[in-house]
Amino acid sequence: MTWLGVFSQLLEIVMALLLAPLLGGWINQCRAWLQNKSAPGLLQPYRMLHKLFNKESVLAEHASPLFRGAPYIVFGCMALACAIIPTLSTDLPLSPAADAIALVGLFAFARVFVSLAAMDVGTSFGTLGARREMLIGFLAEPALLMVLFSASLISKSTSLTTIVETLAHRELTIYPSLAFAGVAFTMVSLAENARVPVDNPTTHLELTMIHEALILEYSGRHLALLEWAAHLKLFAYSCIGLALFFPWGIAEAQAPVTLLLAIPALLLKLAIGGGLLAVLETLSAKMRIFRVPEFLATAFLLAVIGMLVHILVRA
Amino acid sequence: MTELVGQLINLLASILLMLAFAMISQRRILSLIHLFTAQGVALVAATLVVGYATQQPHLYLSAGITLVLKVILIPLLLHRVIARLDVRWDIETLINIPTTMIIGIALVIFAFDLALPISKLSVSVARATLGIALACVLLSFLMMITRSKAVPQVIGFLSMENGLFFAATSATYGMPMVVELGIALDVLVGILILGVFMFHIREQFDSLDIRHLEKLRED
Amino acid sequence: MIAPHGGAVDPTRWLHLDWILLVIVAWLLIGVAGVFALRRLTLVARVLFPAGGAFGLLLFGVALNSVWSSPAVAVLPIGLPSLPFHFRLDSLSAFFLLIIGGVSAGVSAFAAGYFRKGEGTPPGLLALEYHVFLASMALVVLADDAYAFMVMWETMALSSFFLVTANHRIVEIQRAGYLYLLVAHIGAIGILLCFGVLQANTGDYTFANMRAQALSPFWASVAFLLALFGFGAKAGIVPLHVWLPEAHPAAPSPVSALMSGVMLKTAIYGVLRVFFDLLHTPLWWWGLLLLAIGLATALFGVVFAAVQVDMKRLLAYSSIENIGLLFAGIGLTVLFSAYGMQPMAALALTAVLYHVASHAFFKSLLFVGTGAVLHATGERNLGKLGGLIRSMPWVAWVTLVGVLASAGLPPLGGFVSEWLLLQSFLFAPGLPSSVLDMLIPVVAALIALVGALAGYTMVKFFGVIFLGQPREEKLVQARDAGGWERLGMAWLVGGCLALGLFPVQFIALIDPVTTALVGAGLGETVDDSGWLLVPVAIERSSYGPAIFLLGVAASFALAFLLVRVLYHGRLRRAAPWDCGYPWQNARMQDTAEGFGQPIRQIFEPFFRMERELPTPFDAEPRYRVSVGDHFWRWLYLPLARAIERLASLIGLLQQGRISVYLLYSFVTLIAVLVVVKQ
Amino acid sequence: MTTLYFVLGIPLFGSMVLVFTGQREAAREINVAFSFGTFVATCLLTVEVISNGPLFAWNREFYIDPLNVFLVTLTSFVGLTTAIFSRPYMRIERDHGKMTPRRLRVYHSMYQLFSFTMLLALTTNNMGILWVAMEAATLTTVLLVSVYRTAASLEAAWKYFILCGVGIAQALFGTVLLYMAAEKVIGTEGGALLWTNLDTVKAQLDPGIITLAFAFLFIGYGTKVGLVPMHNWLPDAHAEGPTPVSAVLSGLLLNIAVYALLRCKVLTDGALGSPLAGHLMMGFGLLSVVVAAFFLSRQKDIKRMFAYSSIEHMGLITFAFGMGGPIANYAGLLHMTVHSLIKSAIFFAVGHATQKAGTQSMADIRGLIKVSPTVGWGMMLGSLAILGMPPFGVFASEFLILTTAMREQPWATPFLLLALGVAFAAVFGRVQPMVFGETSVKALRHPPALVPVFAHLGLGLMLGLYIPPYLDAWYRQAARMIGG
Repeated sequence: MTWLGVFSQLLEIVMALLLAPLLGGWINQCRAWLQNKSAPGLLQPYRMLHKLFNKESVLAEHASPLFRGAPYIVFGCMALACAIIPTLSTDLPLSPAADAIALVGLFAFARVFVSLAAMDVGTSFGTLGARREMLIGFLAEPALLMVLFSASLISKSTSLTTIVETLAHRELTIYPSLAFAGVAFTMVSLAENARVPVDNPTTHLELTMIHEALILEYSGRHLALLEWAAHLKLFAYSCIGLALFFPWGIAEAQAPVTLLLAIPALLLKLAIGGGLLAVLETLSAKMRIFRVPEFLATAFLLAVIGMLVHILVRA
Repeated sequence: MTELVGQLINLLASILLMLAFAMISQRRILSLIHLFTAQGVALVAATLVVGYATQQPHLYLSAGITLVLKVILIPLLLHRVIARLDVRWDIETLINIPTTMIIGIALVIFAFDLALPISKLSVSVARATLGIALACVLLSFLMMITRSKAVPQVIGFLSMENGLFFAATSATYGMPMVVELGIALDVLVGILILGVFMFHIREQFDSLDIRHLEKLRED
Repeated sequence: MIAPHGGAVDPTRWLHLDWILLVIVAWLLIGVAGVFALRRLTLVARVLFPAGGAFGLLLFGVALNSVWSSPAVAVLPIGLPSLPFHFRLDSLSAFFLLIIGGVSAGVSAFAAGYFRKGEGTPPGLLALEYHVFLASMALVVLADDAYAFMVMWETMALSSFFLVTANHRIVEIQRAGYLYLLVAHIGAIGILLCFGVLQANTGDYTFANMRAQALSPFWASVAFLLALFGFGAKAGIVPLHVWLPEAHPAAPSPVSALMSGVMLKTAIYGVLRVFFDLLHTPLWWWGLLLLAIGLATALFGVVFAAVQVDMKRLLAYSSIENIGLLFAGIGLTVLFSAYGMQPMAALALTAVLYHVASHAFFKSLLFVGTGAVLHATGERNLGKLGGLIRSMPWVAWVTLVGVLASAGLPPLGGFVSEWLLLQSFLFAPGLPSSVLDMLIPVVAALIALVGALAGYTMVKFFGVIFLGQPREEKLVQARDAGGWERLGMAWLVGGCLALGLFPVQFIALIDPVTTALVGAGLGETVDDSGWLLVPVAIERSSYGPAIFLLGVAASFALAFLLVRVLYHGRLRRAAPWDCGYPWQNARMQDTAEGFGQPIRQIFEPFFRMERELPTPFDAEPRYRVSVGDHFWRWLYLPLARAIERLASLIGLLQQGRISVYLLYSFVTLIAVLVVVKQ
Repeated sequence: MTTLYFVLGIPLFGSMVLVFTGQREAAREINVAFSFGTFVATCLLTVEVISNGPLFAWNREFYIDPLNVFLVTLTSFVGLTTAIFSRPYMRIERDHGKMTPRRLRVYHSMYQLFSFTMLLALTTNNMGILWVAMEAATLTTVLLVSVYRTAASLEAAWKYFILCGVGIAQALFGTVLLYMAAEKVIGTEGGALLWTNLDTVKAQLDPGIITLAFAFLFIGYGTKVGLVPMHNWLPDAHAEGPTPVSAVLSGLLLNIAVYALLRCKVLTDGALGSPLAGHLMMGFGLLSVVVAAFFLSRQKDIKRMFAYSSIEHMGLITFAFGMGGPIANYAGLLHMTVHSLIKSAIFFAVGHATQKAGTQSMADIRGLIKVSPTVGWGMMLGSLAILGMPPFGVFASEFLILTTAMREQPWATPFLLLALGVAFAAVFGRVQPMVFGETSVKALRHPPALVPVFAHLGLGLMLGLYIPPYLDAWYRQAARMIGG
């Protein structure tokens, strides 16, 4: 528990909390430009959060304490996720608490609570959204696990910090299994974060919305927390992507000075990643809800083939 | 002297076999009873001859019992049953008479083949008769299978008893006295019970045809 | 009465086995006392069941500190003259006694409050059967010879049969009980034959003798297959599972909690005892077969659980899923120990034993929860429940803990065993044969899918029952759980939480069992890593549930305080948003069938669905879909028809004609004579 | 020595007394008294055997050894309990008008005569007298079965008499051949038919004759045991007679037939040396178990179903003795004892159940537990015990049989597994709706005598968990003696 470790851990959490809405704003801007519309301000998400925090929270008559507690739990989970994923440095005292599988469990924990909260109010939209969210969840979770497994097979460990260290030190060898895992990971993160091919983040149309249906009944500070948690989730997923596939630039324990260098590297990588995501969203149209299982099934199979390829190549 | 006795016993044994064959081919119940009585007489004669040949006093006693039982008492009872229940004819159920005869012949051959190795070892004077006794038993068994009336079935059962009795006397100079008495007692009681049953069946189904007795079955 | 011998038994050690037998005798006495207090409900509910629970606690305590000690043996004078009952307390049986004691304590306390009104059989008789059931389960785990094992095994099946048919006025319950006892009995005969093989013609049925036998691979495989068939029938693996979704829901809730939570574990105990203790030279294809069957059962169980409409059938199918996971874990352990990789086998076995414990606790908690709901509302069909979190908050929050554990979510016990199982799969690629290497990732993928689907099912279970608006009027005045029921539930919740948050201490309990069975354990690496669960090495993988929970709680509290301080906590109640359609009512919520609809769509081939679609001219059109089980149509009904045809064929033998009967004996006589002549 | 005279004398004297007083009200009590007397006599006999081992009587004509001493006690005990059970049963039957005074007289006198013949068959040392006793037992039971004089009982009695008569006749032929072979070795001064003499000299008997003799004896006594091709009389006879008769038939007479078969097997094994007898018994035993199991699944009449269950158990016992070896023989003897106890207990419960429901067809008997818990529970526990559920004794013997079969005759175990499974499915499938569920049965005027039922079930339970040492010693000696 070196002091530097604690400092880098706190720095990482604060950076995550701050950068997450920024990433969201940046992606919306890129998308607007690509669709040659005039883009909203980069800090728009912060203003929206601030507005929501100030508004009064309106609850349904028979909403149970679960409904009121869920936003805080989800926000807590997402904050912990960002704390665990090595975005800036790998010397994180909190990271041994949960390895890759626990991280997937954490996301599942958050998803279950959001779905339960959605079902709590008892309107048809909530339960519809919960059912769809769980449908995507139970298909995406195993795919994500398989992606993390193929990475851990290479580095003989499931703890993210070790994966990053081994991948970062290796000279630039091409891992075919990581290629499969990369494609599968992008498909899974699109589904999990309710991006376009699976679900349109901006829509309120009953037939198509999944994520929006969950947070339909929320308002005021609860809605703010949930929006923030959504941004954090997108930030966490992109950091996992960076950690697995582009680990260079993340500081190690031995070289503290690189910590300062890590922040600009992270910003740069996030910007590129956000841009790519915006391109992806503009290129693809939203799928029918019952195409999603096939979409995620392909992601799942790609991840498993990734593992098989790894064993073939290694054996 | 002994081979004369042996020949006499063989003669009586062959008479018994011939009677058994006759009973298979007979449809009239009245003549069936006569054949049965004849069989009883042959049996008594055989027992007397064996008794005389082997100086066994208790054989005379068992010959006497057989005489009283199988020549006098049982035929009398059967005649009364027929008179009271006026049962005249019997039709065969499973197979007709000629086929029964052929099967009978096959059975006799099988019985002889079976008894051959044993009769060589037998110590008693009437060794060969064991095969014939076994044949009588199997023939009467066959007769019980092919008959459809109650009375012929009873007669078949009794002729089987005769065959067994003959086997006992011919192969082993007769069983110990107490066993002979027990067997005779059992046969007598058996006949009494069967007689009582026939009256009840007659009164229940007003016919002595076995085909009425087929209700207890697995449907 | 007890003649202890065997092993260097120091005086204090003798105490544990004696205490355990004391508890079992106490249970039997409570049962007998129940017979005398046949109709007096209050006496039975307020005195006998709590006493049973107390003794369960005592058993839990004694088993807890007897796991580390060396095996103790006791011989009772009853049983066959040449084979008196042998009992042996070694670490494996102590571990399972721990579970029996722990779960029975909670469930007995719950049962004290549950049996309010007369349920068919008089309460005294129920108490007798309940406590005989507990005693026989404990004795099954202790039995050290084939005869004692079989007697206790079938007494367990018999007493649980009488409990299942507690209110036998309902015909379905009778049919469920019949099916249950039939499959249990046939399974028991299978186990009997397995012991027949294991005694290898020595005529000595004690387990000690069976351990000493070195069976040829052929006979060992025959014993393996028989044991798999026998114990599989009791555990409910796929082809033999049809009785489980019928029997468990039919029983009163505390009994189905015990059956699902503990009785299925005795089947796992049997499998472990035969495969690792008595056969002790596993072949590799055994592991493969177990893995295949386990996965098929797990996937089958969870897919069917997702589409159920009756809450107790849903939990029964989820038990089948968990049994499938356990069999897959055991398969992996057999595979590892067949190739001599003992440390890996120890990891897989630890995962299995951990899942046995956590499933026992959270499944009985869920069943006990449904029991409370059933008693308050009298409804078992999910379509008639909803919104109970408002009228029964206590039961709702307790069941939520069970739901999270069953879904395998991090801070609780379900996740730890799933985590260990996935870890053991990750080390699998070290297996020598390349085909197995290929297979392992696919198996790991399936296990992950099953875990995720379990989450889906549990969200449906909790959401449809407790959340949303009540679908029936009478649900509003449902009473919350009574005092005793809460005590029982609290104990089980404590169990789930302890299993979730203190894995290191619990694995220290499992360590002697794995060293006894597989010759290696996780003990030393796990002990020195304090709060973190580190199965092999720190850099390899680690999981700290306590830190995990603290992290989430801290951020929860921090966010809550900061929002209150920086902004405000004002709150206003209003009608939920109805998107412009004012006549919204409870029927518009998503029903259980609806929630299962995507699963029916994706896993179509699993089900045999009959749809009743309304014609356009129907006065009141009705849509009904019934989800059936392929095994009934393709395996059990043809089997029954074949037996029926064969029986009717044999029926011809008894035609009723006397001459035909005479012909039979005549032909037999001739046949025997011909045979004898040669 | 004198106790043996009492053991045989009391039932004989009883039957004579009851011939005159059979129709009176007190006849039932007299019947119980005589049975009780016989039971006391057999207990004294057992004490004698325990104290000074096997004993002869009446210049070696009677012989008590470990093989038949427990059967004698068992026969008299079950005879006593059946007599106690038949008191209320017959009173109810008389009230229903099915038993006229004349028929009661026949019933009571024949009942005592029947127990005399059984005890005679067990204790005699002379193979001829054994045959005579078996024939006499058949005659008495024919009268007992036909006591109702209905069409069905007449038909059953007629078939029973003809089939068993023919079967027993074969046994007589076998005894004659046995006597012939013995005469060559022992000579003709009358001791040739005594089993003990034959046993001592069995090695020198001529194998040819003995094989043929055993074939006839096996078919003869096999018919009485009810082995499958010759079983057709058993379901009709056991189902149509009054229930006490069925109980005694199923419980005791079948045991006597197996006992006779064992006596012959011992001699044949000694003479032949080859396990021909064992293989024959195993083959027919297994055939009986499988065929009887499939018969069970088609039954509609409750007493016929339990009759077929008796065939199945007799098949299992013959299979066990066929396998031979100390454990299998031990299991066979234990199974004989427990089967007769449990089967008679079931028939007691069935008797009362059928009287309550007024019919024997199982479709009309429902919900016994609600009307009278004791009859309901008696029948449920009885059928569970007979199906081999522990902790009852039947499971103990099935355990030993199946485990030894697994190693010695592994080919037989799949058939056994199938048969036991089908039998369990069939019997339990029908008993459960009868005992549980809504009721349609009316209570009876006279309270049912259920002490016998639970006495038998208690003994069955005891034998499952604890076998008294002296009984165990007998089983072991008898098992060694049967050998093979």
